Amino acid sequence: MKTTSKPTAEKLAWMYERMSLIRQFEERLKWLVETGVPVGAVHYYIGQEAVAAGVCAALNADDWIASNHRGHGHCIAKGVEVAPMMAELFGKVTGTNRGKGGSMHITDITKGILGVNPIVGASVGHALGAALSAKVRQTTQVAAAFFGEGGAGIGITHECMNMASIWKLPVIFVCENNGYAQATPVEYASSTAKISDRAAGYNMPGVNVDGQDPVAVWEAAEAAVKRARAGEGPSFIEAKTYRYFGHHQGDDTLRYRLKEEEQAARDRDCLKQFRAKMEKSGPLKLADLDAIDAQNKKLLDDAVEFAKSSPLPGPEELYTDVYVQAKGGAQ
Amino acid sequence: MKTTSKPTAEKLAWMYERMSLIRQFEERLKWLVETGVPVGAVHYYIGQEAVAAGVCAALNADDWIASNHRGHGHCIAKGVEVAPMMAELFGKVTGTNRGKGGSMHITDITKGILGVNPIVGASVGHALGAALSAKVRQTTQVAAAFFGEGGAGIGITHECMNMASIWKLPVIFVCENNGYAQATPVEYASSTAKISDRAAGYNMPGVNVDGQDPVAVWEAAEAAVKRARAGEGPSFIEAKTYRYFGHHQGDDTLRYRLKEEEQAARDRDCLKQFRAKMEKSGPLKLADLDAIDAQNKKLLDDAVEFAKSSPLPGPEELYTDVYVQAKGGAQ
Amino acid sequence: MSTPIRELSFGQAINEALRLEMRRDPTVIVMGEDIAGAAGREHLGLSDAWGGPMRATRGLIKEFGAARVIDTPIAEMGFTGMAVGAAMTGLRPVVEIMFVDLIGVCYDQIINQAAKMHYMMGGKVELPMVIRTAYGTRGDKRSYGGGAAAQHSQTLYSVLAHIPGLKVVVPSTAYNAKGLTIAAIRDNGPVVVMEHKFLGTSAKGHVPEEAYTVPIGKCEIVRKGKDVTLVGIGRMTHVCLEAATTLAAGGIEAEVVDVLTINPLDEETIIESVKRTHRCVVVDEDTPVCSMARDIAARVGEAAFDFLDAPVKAISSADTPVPFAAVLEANYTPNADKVVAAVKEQIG
Amino acid sequence: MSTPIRELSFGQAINEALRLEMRRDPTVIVMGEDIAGAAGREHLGLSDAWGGPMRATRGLIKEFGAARVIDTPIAEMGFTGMAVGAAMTGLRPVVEIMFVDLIGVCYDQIINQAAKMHYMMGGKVELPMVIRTAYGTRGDKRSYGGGAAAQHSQTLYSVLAHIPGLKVVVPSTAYNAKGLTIAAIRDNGPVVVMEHKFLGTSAKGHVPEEAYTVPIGKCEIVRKGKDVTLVGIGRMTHVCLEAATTLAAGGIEAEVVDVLTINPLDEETIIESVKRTHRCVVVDEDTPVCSMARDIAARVGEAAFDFLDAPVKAISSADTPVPFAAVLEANYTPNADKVVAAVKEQIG
Ligand SMILES: Cc1ncc(C[n+]2csc(CCOP(=O)(O)OP(=O)(O)O)c2C)c(N)n1
Ligand SMILES: Cc1ncc(C[n+]2csc(CCOP(=O)(O)OP(=O)(O)O)c2C)c(N)n1
Ligand SMILES: [Mg+2]
Ligand SMILES: [Mg+2]
Repeated sequence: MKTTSKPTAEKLAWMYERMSLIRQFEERLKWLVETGVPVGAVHYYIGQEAVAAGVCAALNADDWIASNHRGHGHCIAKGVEVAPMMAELFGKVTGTNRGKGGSMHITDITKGILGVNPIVGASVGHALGAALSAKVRQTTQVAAAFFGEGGAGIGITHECMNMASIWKLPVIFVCENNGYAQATPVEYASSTAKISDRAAGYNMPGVNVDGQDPVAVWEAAEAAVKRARAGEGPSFIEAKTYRYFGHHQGDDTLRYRLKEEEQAARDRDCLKQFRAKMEKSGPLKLADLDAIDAQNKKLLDDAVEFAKSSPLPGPEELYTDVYVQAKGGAQ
Repeated sequence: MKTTSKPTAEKLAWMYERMSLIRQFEERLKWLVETGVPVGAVHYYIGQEAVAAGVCAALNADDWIASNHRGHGHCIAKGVEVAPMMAELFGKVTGTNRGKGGSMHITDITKGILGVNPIVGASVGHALGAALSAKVRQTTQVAAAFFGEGGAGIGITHECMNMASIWKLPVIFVCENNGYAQATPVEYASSTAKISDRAAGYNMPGVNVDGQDPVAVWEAAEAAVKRARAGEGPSFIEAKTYRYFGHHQGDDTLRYRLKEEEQAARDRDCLKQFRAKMEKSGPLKLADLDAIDAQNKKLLDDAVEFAKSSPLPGPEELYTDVYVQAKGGAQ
Repeated sequence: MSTPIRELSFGQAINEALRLEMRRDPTVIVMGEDIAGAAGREHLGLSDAWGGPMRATRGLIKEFGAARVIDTPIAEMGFTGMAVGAAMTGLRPVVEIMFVDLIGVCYDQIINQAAKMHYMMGGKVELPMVIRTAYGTRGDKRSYGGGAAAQHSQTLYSVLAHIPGLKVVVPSTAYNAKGLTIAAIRDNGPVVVMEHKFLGTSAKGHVPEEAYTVPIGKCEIVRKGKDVTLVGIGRMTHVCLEAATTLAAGGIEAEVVDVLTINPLDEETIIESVKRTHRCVVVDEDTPVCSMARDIAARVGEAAFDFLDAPVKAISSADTPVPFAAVLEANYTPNADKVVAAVKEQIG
Repeated sequence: MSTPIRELSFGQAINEALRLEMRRDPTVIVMGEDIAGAAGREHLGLSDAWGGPMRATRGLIKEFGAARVIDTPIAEMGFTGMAVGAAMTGLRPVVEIMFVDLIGVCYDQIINQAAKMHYMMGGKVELPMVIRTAYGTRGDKRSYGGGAAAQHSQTLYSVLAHIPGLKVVVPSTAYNAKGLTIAAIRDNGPVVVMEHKFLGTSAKGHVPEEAYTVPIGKCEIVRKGKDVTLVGIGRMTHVCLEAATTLAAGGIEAEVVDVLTINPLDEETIIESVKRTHRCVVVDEDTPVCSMARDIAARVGEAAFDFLDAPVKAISSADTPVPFAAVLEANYTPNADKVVAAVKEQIG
């Protein structure tokens, strides 16, 4: 399933730009939370940036992704703007979801996002549906489903893998194995050492890639996308990764893992490694990367400002958009 | 996973006796249905007898089974008496479930049956629970879950296989692959040629046996039971079999399969093959088998008589046993 | 020369609704277990071998092919989720959940995903999807040995009507089944269509050949009367009509309202009727606790308080699982006798 | 020298209930996601690292070990089914479904399996199993940016109370949480215990050290009054008490009934109270359609018809999904102001 093509400098810059933007978004958010800005329940993506960036680097603008609860990174990688995202977390009417969804539902359907979704496994079905839609409408779109190694254990994931395979749907199952589902270690909860070993039971290719290396993820995703667009069906990618912080903003004791393990993961930080690689053998220069960081910082400054200054939803918003009003569609 | 022990003559006779009793029960039932006796929705087990008999031949009286909608055979193999079973189908108060359950809920908990259960996949969870119970209470009991190849595709089956494996629970997954889920052929609905290939994805042994040969099924079950009792965990057995008639009593056109296929299956009939084998090389004689058949016929005559002459439940039965009354247990 | 009136059964009417909408709009697809049957066996000359539990999808695959008439494996959560995703991305899926009892294995996708997606996303995504499902008891006192028992006979629509964002319609005749199904397919949000398994000939009737809609969110007064309002849902509407006939013989004129949509409920029509008749009996096939029967009774009790001459009476199925034995099932479901008795008690 | 009164929080009280019953009966086990945490890592010196969303199971693994305190993978349907099977075969499992919203992924095992098993099997099997689950909105007007939104804030108990065979209790204080949890564990049938996430200090109070039960199926009158009956469920009982205090300042004496068990409902206590006060307001945190609020209103409206001076008023959360923004969520949930206004309208 390996592809031989190498990422262009442009692709590399794009991936770094996204990883950097995700990292900065999450760090800014964490800082806001810790200084008392109330943003509801949030699940930081810090540490896993290479997975979202690598997968989305292989997707087109009109391809689809479905995301889980740990979804900020997926959204940013697929192109959601950080200002309305931040506004959403502040519960503002200018937010991606008009303040009605929050962190666990962020979406921008115009960017091909079927939604952040905190019911474990639920959005895997939505990705399958987007893939079916592409097939029925005879487009070449593909859909990627992001889920954790915890999400690999729930029934719907199994059902969707089977259906994707029998119908050869253009869908990519991206399992982000960050070692934990809340406080439950993967080696306890999963019966196989590698989650990707399960792919064979659905007659689809399964690969295990280094989730700290965006290029490795991108390569696997490229191959999967190619297969999907060719009508050959689904693929499974397990990306080994790590979340640096707690399951959610309130989980700060991390009493289920050892500090040494955390340090080892941080030593393999995706941004750090990427920078080191570029420094060593290019094609990007550190100065280029620094410029990207600076530009992203500015985006975040603006996003927070936008979020702060935006209005709250009016009281009537509680009652709007419960039912879809007749419009559009095949009426 | 092969075991070297051979079935004793006694074991063989037991298996034949059960297969014959199941066949006769179902044929009698079919005759009753066709002559207009109303017994609700029933799913005949005819053709699959060797699976239930082979698996239950490896189980002790205090082991557990969980059954699906096609459950008459499982119940008889595990020891439920045919008279109260028949009475249940007639909706009589002397039925296994006092006439409140019918075909799709027949059970006798004293015989180790967790119930026939028509929600596809549901009872796989119950078998897992019985296995957990054995483990917590530190008995050597095992539990077997019967489900179809259709049931292999639903989420709960996946969840239970994973949990059984991580906890090394004494449970046996018995997938009866009869080729169809209602009118859906297995080669359409399953992404793998063999359902048993999926077992590897749960780190448990998976075998594929001839479900028309009770000895082959028994051998596989013996090995699985041995492994389970030794605390080594679950096993997966796929038994290739065939249902001769429709999905349920109302499905008589069978427009989803070819007559040739049906005939080929009938040529491999479990009872016929068993008799031929015994005739050729023993240890049982055909006369022994005929005597068993005759004895079973008598049991069925009596069962129908019992069912017919038993009283219907009184009107108050509608309202009883909704809530468990305080009794027994750790009060 | 009189034009012969074309009569269809309930299932035929739904079949026609699906067929017409699939012709009209290529993005309409249908999916479910054995909605066609013999999937993948066209090369053997086998296909269209099942057609759903009520044969409502029979023949569709012949006209529209396997790309749009999709037999699924047994995986309700997965394929209902798939429909949600498909509805967000340009299709109008019609999903069949064989029996309503089976919502147990896909409830999340119905109540947390389909029902809430539009709201959670701030109104920025539409979700044109339909769930069709069969429900109900026979309850006709035929001396049947037994029915389908506790897990294949439920009504259960209360646990769907409870969910904001989900429209739930309960047709009672071939005519309104066709019109509501078409309306459901054309709706841009999720709609559940509850199809009773045992309407039999009571639902049969004239159905125009062309496509038409029956509006979602509107009750229909199916019999006028001045002494009491009988509110029926699905098959219970026929039970109410039967009771009304009996009552009429005794000089009591019952008005019968067919609810048709249980969420959002057209409470105005019901309340206005009760304000005229001063009495109300709601007849519901679901079990009583947190039921539509009590929901409607509470709304009427509050809004028509000053007009009521008697307490609003809610008649439900027994507060028990559905028993197997026919003798028990016959007492389980509301019937006309119970409705007549309730009215007589009210009028006294 | 006065004995210091021992006060526990809601979560601590439940923890104690579980601990005492596990000591008393070796067949009681608890299971769920991260009810302990760090599963399988004892050898690294790590364990008991989580304790459920409200820490109600914290510390149990230390005393009872991993054989009886079972962290599960994310597989609610599977492990709830496992509990059903375990309950049929000699154990008394206590299952934690982290949030009630998640019943969507295991509804079948709750409503079709656990609830109906005893009945379907003709009373021949017992099913001593408990499901604990957290529910509810904060609704406290804190200027929070947002809450947990549509899929992690629901109340949803109506769709459980609807099901015959399933007992559902909703404790409101540390005291009754302990007693109802113990009663639930000792019950030989399935019981759901609904634990509100945001009771905070309102639920804190004196809890005796020993085991005791609060009877399932009984309401409690928590404040006597003669002018109106306020019926509260869970956190809404505190909202009713707050409203009663306000009303008392204006000379209106409200009686407050804490429902405690929503199924089977102790309707007698409620109806008797209304017969005395002639007015009734039911306050429920769930959404209104097919709700407990309307269920109770309908029962009272029917049984106390001749005693009512005003229509029974049902107050529910908004008929919408739960919005994220705090400004919206604050208006979503019933509060004391709304209750006071309803009473004034009734008495007005
Ligand atoms: C069906 C369901 N069960 C449980 C939860 C609670 N929950 C939210 S996230 C989570 C852990 C998910 O782990 P994983 O899939 O590995 O993703 P990660 O958090 O590691 O990114 C759990 C148990 C839920 N939201 N949905
Ligand atoms: C969850 C669920 N989905 C669908 C059904 C309807 N149904 C009952 S049996 C059946 C087919 C089962 O096929 P399989 O598991 O292969 O068993 P078989 O009938 O072949 O013995 C279906 C679809 C059901 N009862 N439960
Ligand atoms: Mg994880
Ligand atoms: Mg089969």
